Amino acid sequence: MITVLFFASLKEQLGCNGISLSGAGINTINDIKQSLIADKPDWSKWLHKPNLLCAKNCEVVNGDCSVTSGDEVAFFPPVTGG
Amino acid sequence: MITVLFFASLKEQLGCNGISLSGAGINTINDIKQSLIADKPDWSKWLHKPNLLCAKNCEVVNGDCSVTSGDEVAFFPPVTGG
Amino acid sequence: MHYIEVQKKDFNVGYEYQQLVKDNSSDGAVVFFVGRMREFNQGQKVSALTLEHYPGMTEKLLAKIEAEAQERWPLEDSLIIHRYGRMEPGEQIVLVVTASAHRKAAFEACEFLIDWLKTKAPFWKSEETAEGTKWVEAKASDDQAADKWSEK
Amino acid sequence: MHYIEVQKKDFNVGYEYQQLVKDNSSDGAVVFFVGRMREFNQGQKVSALTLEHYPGMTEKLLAKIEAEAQERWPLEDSLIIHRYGRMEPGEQIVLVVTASAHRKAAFEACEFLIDWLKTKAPFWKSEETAEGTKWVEAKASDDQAADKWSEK
Repeated sequence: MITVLFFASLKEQLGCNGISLSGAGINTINDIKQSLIADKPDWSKWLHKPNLLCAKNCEVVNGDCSVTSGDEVAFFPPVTGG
Repeated sequence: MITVLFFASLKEQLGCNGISLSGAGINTINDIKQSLIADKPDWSKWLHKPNLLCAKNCEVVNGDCSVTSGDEVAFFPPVTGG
Repeated sequence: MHYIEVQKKDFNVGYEYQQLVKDNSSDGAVVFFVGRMREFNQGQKVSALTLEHYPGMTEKLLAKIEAEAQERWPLEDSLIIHRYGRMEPGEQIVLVVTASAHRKAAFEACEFLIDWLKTKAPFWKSEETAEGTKWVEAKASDDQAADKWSEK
Repeated sequence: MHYIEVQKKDFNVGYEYQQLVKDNSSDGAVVFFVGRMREFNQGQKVSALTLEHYPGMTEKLLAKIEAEAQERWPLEDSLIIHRYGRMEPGEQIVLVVTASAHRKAAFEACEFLIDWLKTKAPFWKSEETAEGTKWVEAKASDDQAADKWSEK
């Protein structure tokens, strides 16, 4: 299982706080995006935004970063600070 | 009358917090020093220290600054701040 | 003492100060920063601000930046309390306290931490104005303030 | 609010902060500096510090420097409380608070005021150590800290 979280404006755009994926066929962050879009095509617009950030287990990573079962992956817009 | 005040190490060196002068024959800060030294010759050493500062009515001034009756004049070493 | 808290509830500045300095006579300089919710932002009246964060990641990054401040400056004590949730004008948002034997270190470390918190910490702001509620975009001037520390 | 106090008695940081910010929702940034008596100065253990000042002149110069800070930075509020008399390690000596809409102004003004207070304010320190009580000489590094502000 891979836990996927969404924050801030992205969470509102998707209308979803987060989702759990089985992990089958998922090797990278980009695979997660493809899997989500395969299931919900209207998410494509939001998940392909160029300034979208991603963290794996609380560390910011790139789209080609590997993921394995048990990881927590989060997608969010640029932070605006406290 | 001119009020003369001494602070910090100078006060201890002179063994005196302050003194009142009649003002007769006193036109400048330097006149005050001379008048004090005429009265107490052993103050000369302390009142002639090159880094000694002087204020008239709470404003720092030079030795040739004029003084008149009613003024408050203070002598003190360089400040060390709070 | 080095302390980090990300919390919804308000904090008491006087209490936090007392906790920090008690039984401590080596810190000659204590610098505090309190960030408060302003009624106006860029000329527009804001009736409330909501800060969302990523629980877990926030604490991890705050601990990292606090450790970095301790490496750069001789800090005896440091404290970061950052709130999340909905806040109204005048409410306290963030407290940073740094304590050192000397004031220059305490000032620089405090400014370093708050510059980072205000720009790089994983928070997202939404503002309630007469025009509705909207997400705030990242500001370039804030990034510059944080960037000055990477030149050192 | 712009406030100055030179006093013998201690002050309460939390109380002063509350007074400063109450009913105020325009100050986004509040910076405090608390200067405390250190147990060690230049490697030597100091059991007590006595600050002497020139009553009247101190208040006059503090008001002047506070006015200068207000001219240089957009300060909503500023507060200076400076103690005199005998103090022991850990005791509070001075409090400077600056509040502004933006943090940069609040930090700079606070640092400007404390640099001045620590070097140019008409106070004289005497320290009690194992070797006896002696007057402290003016420090060159402090003067440099205050001088950086005259370059602006």
